[in-house]
Amino acid sequence: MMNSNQLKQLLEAALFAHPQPLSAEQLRQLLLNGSETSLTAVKKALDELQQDYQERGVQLVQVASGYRFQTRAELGQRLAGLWQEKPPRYSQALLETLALIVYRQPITRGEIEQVRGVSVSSNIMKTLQERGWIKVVGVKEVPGRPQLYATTNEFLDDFNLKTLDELPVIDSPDEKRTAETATNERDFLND
Amino acid sequence: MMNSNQLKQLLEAALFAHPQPLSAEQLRQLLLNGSETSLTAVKKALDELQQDYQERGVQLVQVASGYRFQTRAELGQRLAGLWQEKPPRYSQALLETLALIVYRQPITRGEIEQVRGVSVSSNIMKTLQERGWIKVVGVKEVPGRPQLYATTNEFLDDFNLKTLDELPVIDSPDEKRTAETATNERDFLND
Amino acid sequence: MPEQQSLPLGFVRGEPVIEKPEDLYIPPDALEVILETFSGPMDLLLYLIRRQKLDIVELPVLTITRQYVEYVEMMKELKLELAADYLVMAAMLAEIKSRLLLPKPPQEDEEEDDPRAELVRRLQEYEAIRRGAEFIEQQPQIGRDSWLSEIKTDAKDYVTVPPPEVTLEDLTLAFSRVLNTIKLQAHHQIKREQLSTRARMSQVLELLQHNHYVSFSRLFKRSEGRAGAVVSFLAILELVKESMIELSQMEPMSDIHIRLKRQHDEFESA
Repeated sequence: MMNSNQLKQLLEAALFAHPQPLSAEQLRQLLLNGSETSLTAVKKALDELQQDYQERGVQLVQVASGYRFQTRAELGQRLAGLWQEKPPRYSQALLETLALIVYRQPITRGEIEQVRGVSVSSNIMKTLQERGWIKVVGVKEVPGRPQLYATTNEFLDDFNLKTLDELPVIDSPDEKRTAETATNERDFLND
Repeated sequence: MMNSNQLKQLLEAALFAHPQPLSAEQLRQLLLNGSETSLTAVKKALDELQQDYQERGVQLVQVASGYRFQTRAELGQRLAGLWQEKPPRYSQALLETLALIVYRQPITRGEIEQVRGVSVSSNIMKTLQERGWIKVVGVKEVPGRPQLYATTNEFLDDFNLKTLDELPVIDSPDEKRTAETATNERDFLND
Repeated sequence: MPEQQSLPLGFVRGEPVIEKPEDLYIPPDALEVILETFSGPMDLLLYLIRRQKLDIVELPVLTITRQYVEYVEMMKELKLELAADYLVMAAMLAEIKSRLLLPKPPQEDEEEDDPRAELVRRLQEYEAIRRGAEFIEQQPQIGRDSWLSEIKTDAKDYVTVPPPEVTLEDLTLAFSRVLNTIKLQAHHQIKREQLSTRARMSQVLELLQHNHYVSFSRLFKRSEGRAGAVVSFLAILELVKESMIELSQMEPMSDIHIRLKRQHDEFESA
């Protein structure tokens, strides 16, 4: 049996060494399989680690696919000096396309074009897919059976989100669709 | 001007995110160019960071080309679980060879080849022997005196069998099924 | 005649910084840059409305349409492929304008259909998406604001590859495949034997590896009962048949000895 300090050391080392996020359950399975350490103990240790790193240059954050260490966001600009390449800047067209997929998913390319009033370049869709931020989740049963796009967990991870709900709402409250959506959501919950 | 805590944060983040070790001088140049922070201040901050991480799951170590973070040596074995892969799968050729040794033992390599219609690679025989599932039990007194292979007790153990009789009976379609076989099959199914 | 609208010369975060006086010459390159900052006709339209400091809902179709068409005219000269989507919007604006001008048929319905309503709705939706794009942009991003770990670990040296797992089912399937092959090769005749017989054959051979002679009776164990005796007997017969062992008896009724068959031994040459 491992004491709580050993457990913290192990989890800390694992999350430092593994750049992809790991969930508490994954950590338990991969590192503590066969030991009697409970999921609760793992979560408690992770909480403590998060506290320990609160004021440090790296921080333990929780995103959609689990926990990971990352450099403190406020240091971004200064740290950029470490790399030759400049961080990517995305065009307004790409961001609007991404926003439509984020806020109106699942959505077809035609629907994106309808809102933006301009055809979506294949390059943009390719970039978004290559980054792993969007994926095809099905087809819409209308003539032509266009593909439906949605965001991935990788999108949430890369934008420091646990769920899409963490993004601010974009519909102004006086709009009809808000009331409609609210009703739909209620119906959904009552199902 | 940066205070000593900010400096520590910055250095910590840089060493965490940079794949190669960085020297104090490199850190100063890449991150603090133009600032008044002295090399002495950088070295002092690195010393403090080393202290901070003394008892943690990762440690800040100094190697020939500079400073780097690495996971605590004692944890290596446990951390390996993070990269543990699923076992690979054996080839059809190996499984068929094993099956023939199981069901037709004692059997020579030539006989296996005759039935399968292709030559049996030495690798397959080696793998099966290393796995401890087959062994040589004698030679067949025919020209060339080929070795005779049979299964081991370890094979039975690994497949949770007490005796070979517990293996399912498989009849080739044109073989006559004897009453005896039918009875055995019933017994097997009733187990 | 409304006054000629001036063009923005440059943008900072989407907002125009310099208004072009009417008579200033803009090098075509610079204009292209300006036009490229619009992400589409909706963006241009929204920009024009905002520049008038008007609410979308009050959409002044006439002014906006004129300004819009002006921009599109310039685009057509400079970047033809850019203009196609913009022309669709120009056509839509023209349609709305003409519907506003046409005398309205008497309405039975209380609610009057404003031809601008659809465009207003689309502009609002577009504006919402613009907000969304901004929120996403502001979100801390990996690779822009934060970076992930690149630290060293020796843990990978400890990774071992476990041996493949084989199930009983894999084995029986493999054997069925072999049997099917045999069936295809019609000249092969494989007889099914009790597996216990095959296993006993292996055991007998193994025993003979360590002992030159083995007494026949040693191969029968009382504890195995009659069934065990039968298995041993069948195994011995099969081994003899396959010329793997030979039996010898010094005199009638004496113990039978078993030994591995040698190819050129004195028994055969005798």
